[in-house]
Amino acid sequence: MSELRVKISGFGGQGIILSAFILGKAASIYDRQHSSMTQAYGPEARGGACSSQVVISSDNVEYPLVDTADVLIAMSQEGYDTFLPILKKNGVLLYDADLVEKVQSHKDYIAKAIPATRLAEELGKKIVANIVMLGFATKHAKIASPEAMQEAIADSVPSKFIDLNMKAFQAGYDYNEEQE
Amino acid sequence: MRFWEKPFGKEKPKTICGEIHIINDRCKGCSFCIEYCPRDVLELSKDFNKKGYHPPVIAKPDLCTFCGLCEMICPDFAIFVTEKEEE
Amino acid sequence: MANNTAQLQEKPHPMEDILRMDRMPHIWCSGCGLGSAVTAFVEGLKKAGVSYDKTAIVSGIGCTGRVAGYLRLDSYHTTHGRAIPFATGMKLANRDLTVFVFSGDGDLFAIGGNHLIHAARRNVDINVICVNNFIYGMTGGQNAPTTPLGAYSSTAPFGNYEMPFNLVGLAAASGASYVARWTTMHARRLTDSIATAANKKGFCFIEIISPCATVFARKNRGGTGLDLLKDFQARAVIDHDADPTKIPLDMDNEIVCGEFVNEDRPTFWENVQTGIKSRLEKFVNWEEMQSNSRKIFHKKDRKYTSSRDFNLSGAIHE
Amino acid sequence: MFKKSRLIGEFFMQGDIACAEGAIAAGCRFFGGYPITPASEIAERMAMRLPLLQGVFIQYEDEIASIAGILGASWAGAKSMTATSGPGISLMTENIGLGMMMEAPCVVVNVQRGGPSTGLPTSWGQSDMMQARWGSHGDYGSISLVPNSPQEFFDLTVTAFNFSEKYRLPVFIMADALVGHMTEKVVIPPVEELEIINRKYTNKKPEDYLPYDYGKDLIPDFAKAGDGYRYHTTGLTHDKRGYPDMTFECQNELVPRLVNKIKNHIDDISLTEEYDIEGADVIVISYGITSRTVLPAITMAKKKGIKIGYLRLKTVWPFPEEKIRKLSEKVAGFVVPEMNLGQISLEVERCAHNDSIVKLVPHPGGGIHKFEDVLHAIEEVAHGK
Repeated sequence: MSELRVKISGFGGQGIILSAFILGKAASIYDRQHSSMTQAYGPEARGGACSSQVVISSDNVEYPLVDTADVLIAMSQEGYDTFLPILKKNGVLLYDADLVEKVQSHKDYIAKAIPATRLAEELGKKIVANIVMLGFATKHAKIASPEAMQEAIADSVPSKFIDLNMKAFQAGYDYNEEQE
Repeated sequence: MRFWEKPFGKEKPKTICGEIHIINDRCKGCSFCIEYCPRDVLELSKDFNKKGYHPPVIAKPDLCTFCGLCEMICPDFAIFVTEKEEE
Repeated sequence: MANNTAQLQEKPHPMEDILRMDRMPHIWCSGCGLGSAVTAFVEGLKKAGVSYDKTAIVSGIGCTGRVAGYLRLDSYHTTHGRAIPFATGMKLANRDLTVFVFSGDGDLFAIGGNHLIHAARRNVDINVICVNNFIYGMTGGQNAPTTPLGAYSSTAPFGNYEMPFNLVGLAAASGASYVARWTTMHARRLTDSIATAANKKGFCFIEIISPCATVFARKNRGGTGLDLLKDFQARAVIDHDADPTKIPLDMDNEIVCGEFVNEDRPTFWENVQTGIKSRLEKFVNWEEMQSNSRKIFHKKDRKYTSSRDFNLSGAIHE
Repeated sequence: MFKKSRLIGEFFMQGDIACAEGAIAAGCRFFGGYPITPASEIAERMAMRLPLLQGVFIQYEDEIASIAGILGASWAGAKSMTATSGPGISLMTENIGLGMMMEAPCVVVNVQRGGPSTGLPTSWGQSDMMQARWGSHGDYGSISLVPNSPQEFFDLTVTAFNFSEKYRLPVFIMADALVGHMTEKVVIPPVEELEIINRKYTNKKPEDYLPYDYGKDLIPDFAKAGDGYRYHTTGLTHDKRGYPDMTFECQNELVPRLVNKIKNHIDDISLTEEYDIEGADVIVISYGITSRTVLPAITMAKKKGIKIGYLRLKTVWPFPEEKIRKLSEKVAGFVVPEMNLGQISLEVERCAHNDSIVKLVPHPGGGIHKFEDVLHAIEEVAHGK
C-alpha cells in the first residue's frame, strides 16, 4: 500500500479547496486510486487562513487527515510558516515565489518555487494561480498523472474557463525554475 | 326576475316555517340561541338537563322562520332546525 | 312542551356526519364560542363544496387546538405553535389537499408567531383560522399576545401592560392573500369567509373573535359568555374597506369586522414553478421535461464537459 | 424521469452531498431545512436536485418549522428529510418527540459539531450521541446510524429511510463535520441494486381502519392524508383510534409499544463491523469518524503484540446490548474512544460484565485523539488496569 499525503495551504479565495478537490478527483476517479480530501477554514469566506489536505492511497484511505505531509504546497507566507513543520524529511515543498518571501532553510526538503500568481496574472486571471500550482506540482511532486489532472480540472471549472485553466495547468507544468 | 314571471296575487307566497330540535343533554345552557333568535321563539327551561344546565325550550313554535341562526350559533351542536312541511 | 322536544331529538344533528360523535360532548365550557366557530367552519366547507376526504385540518395546542380532534377529517393535533409549518409541509407534499390550520391566538401568534408571518410572506396555499379569545384558556387564563391593554389575566393581576398584536394587521402586512375578521356572532358572514378561503389560492387568514366565559369574562367584564357576546355585538362594526393595520382591538372601542384583503398573489408553489421554468428553459427542453422524457438536456460538443456548467449533474448524467 | 434522474456511477463527492444523493436514491422528495454549518451543503444540494425530480425543497424560517414541516409532508405520503447540526437538533427535539408519538416516518440528519451551544461551527464532535437517544422528553425507541465516510453517508442515508419507513419513526443519521465535509469517491449503484423499503399502507376500508392498530410487529399500518381515511392523530397519549385518552391503561399500552417496536427488531436494525474479535483481549469500540482516526493507534498496539479486536458501530441506537454483554465475558476490557467526554462508553459500561474494564478515551471535539492516549488506554486494559 502506497500513500501520499498532500497539504495545500494559502488564504481563502485562492482556490485552495478547489485545488485539493481537483487533485483528489484526479487521483480517485481518473487515476483509479483512492483519495480522501478534507478541509479546514475560518468562518470568513475570503482572506482568512485556509488549508486543505488530500490523502492518496492505492488502497482505501483509513486515516483521512494529514499530520505529516509528503507534499506541502504553500500559497501564502502564513501557510508556509504554519505547515512547514509537518513536512516530512525529504518531502516536496512547493511554494509561490512571490507570496512566500521569508523562507527558512530547505536543506531537509526538495523545495521548488514558482511565481504562480504572477503567471496566472499574465494569463489574464489571477484566480487560476491554484491551477498553475497544480500543474507545477503534477510535474515535480508526481501527485497525479497529468492526464487525470486535466480531466479533473475540466470537470471542476465552468466550461467557459476550461481553456484558460488548461493553459494555466500547462504553464505550471512547463515552468522551469531556471527561467527566472 | 322571477317576480315578473309570477305576478302578484297569482300565488300566495309561502311562509316558511321551521321545526326546532333540541338535544337537551348536549346543551350547556349558554343561552346564545335564546338571545339571538330574531323571533324570540326560545326561552330558558326551568328544568335541568343531565349536566345541570337549563336547556332552551320552544315557547312560540309558530314564529320560527327556519332562519337557522340558533343552529349556527349553538356552540354545543345541541340545537338544529328542519324545514317544516306544509300543513 | 318537554315531551315535544324529547320526541323531536330522534333526528340526528345535521353535523353528525362530520363531527366525531364518539368524542362528544366536547371539552369546551358553557358559553365558549369555539363550538360556534366549528359550526361556521363546517358550514363554510359545505358551501365551498370541497371534498371532506381531501381536506386536512391541523391544530396546535390549547382549547382551539382541540378542534382538529372533533372533526372527522384527516386531522392532526400537533405541538404548541407548530401547526402552520406542519400544514405547509403537508400542503406542499400533496397539493391536492385543502389544508386548514385551526388554532388559537396564543398558539398562532405567541409561540407560533414567526411561522405565521413567514407562511404569509411565502403565500403558501393554506388557510389559517385563528380563534381569538384574548387569553390563554386551557392553561388557566394567563396573558396572551392579544390580551388588551389593561385587561386582567392570571399573569397580569394588575392589568395587562403589554401592547397586544393586531392579528389582521400582522397577517395583512406579512403578505396574506385573504384577511378577514369576524366574531362568533357573525355566523353567516363568517361561514361565507371560510367558504371563500377554502377555494382561494394563497395564504388566507381569518380571525374569529370568540368569548371565553370561564376565564376572560370572569377576570374582566364579569358575567357570562353571553355577556361577552353582547359586548362584541354592541361594539362590532362592519367595514370591508378598513385598513387592517389600523384596527387594533381593545376593551372599549369598536371591533371592526370585515373582509379586509382579498387579492390574487402568486403562491409559493406557483413561484417555485415559474422560477424553475424561467431558469431552466435555457438548459432543458421544458415541455419534454414535464412529459417525463429522458433527453432533457441539450447536447454539448466539447472535448471536455464540465459538470459545473449547469450544476445539475444529476439530470445530466441520467 | 424519477428513476432516471438519479446519479449512477463513481463520483468524487463530499459527504454532505453524498447524503443528499442517498436521500434522493431512497425516494426522498421533500426536504425542509434551515441553513447551519456544517450541514448546509445537504440543503443546498437538495435545493438543486429536488425541483427537477418534482420534489419539494423549502427553506423554513427555523429548525422548529423544518421538523414540523417534514412531519406534515410525511403524513401527506412523502419521504421527507431535514438536515442540521447540534443547535438545530436542540430546537427540533420537541417535534422529534411528536414524530415518535405520532409515528411519522422521516429522517433527521445531524452533522455534529463541537458543543455545547454554538460551540465549534466549523469543526467536529460526537457529543450529541445521547441527545439522539434521549433528546426529546418521554420514553421512546429510537434509531441512530453513524457513518464514517462519504460512501457510508450515502449508504446509511438509504438505510435510514428504510428503517424510518419500516418502523415508522424519525431516524437520526449522526454524522459529524469531518465526514460531512470530507470528499471521497462515492459509488452510486443503479436504483434496482438498492434495497428500498416503503411504508406499509393499510389495505383496510376507511370504516374499518384504526390508525394505531398494530399486529405482532407492533407497527401500525399507514394511511396518508387525502386518501379518505379521515383519521385523527395527536401528540397526546392516544388509543388505537388516535383519540386522546389520558389514562394509565392507554399510556401503558402505547409507550411500551413505542419502545418495544425498536427493541424487538434490534437484530434487523443493529449494524456493526467487527475485526479480529475472536480471541481478542482488548476490544476497541468506536463509531463515526473516530473509527478511522484511532486506526493508527490500533496498528501500533498490534505491533506491540496486544491481541486487539475492533468493533465499529454503524447503528449506535438501539445499542447492541446483547453483543457487548457476550463479548465482555471473553475479553479483559473495552476501550471506547469518542469525541465527547463519555456518552457511548456509559452504555458499554452498563452492558459490560463486572470483571471487564471499560476505558473511555475522551476528546472534547474540534480535533482528533492523540494516538498515544488511545494506545495508552489499550495497553492499560491489556494489562488489566
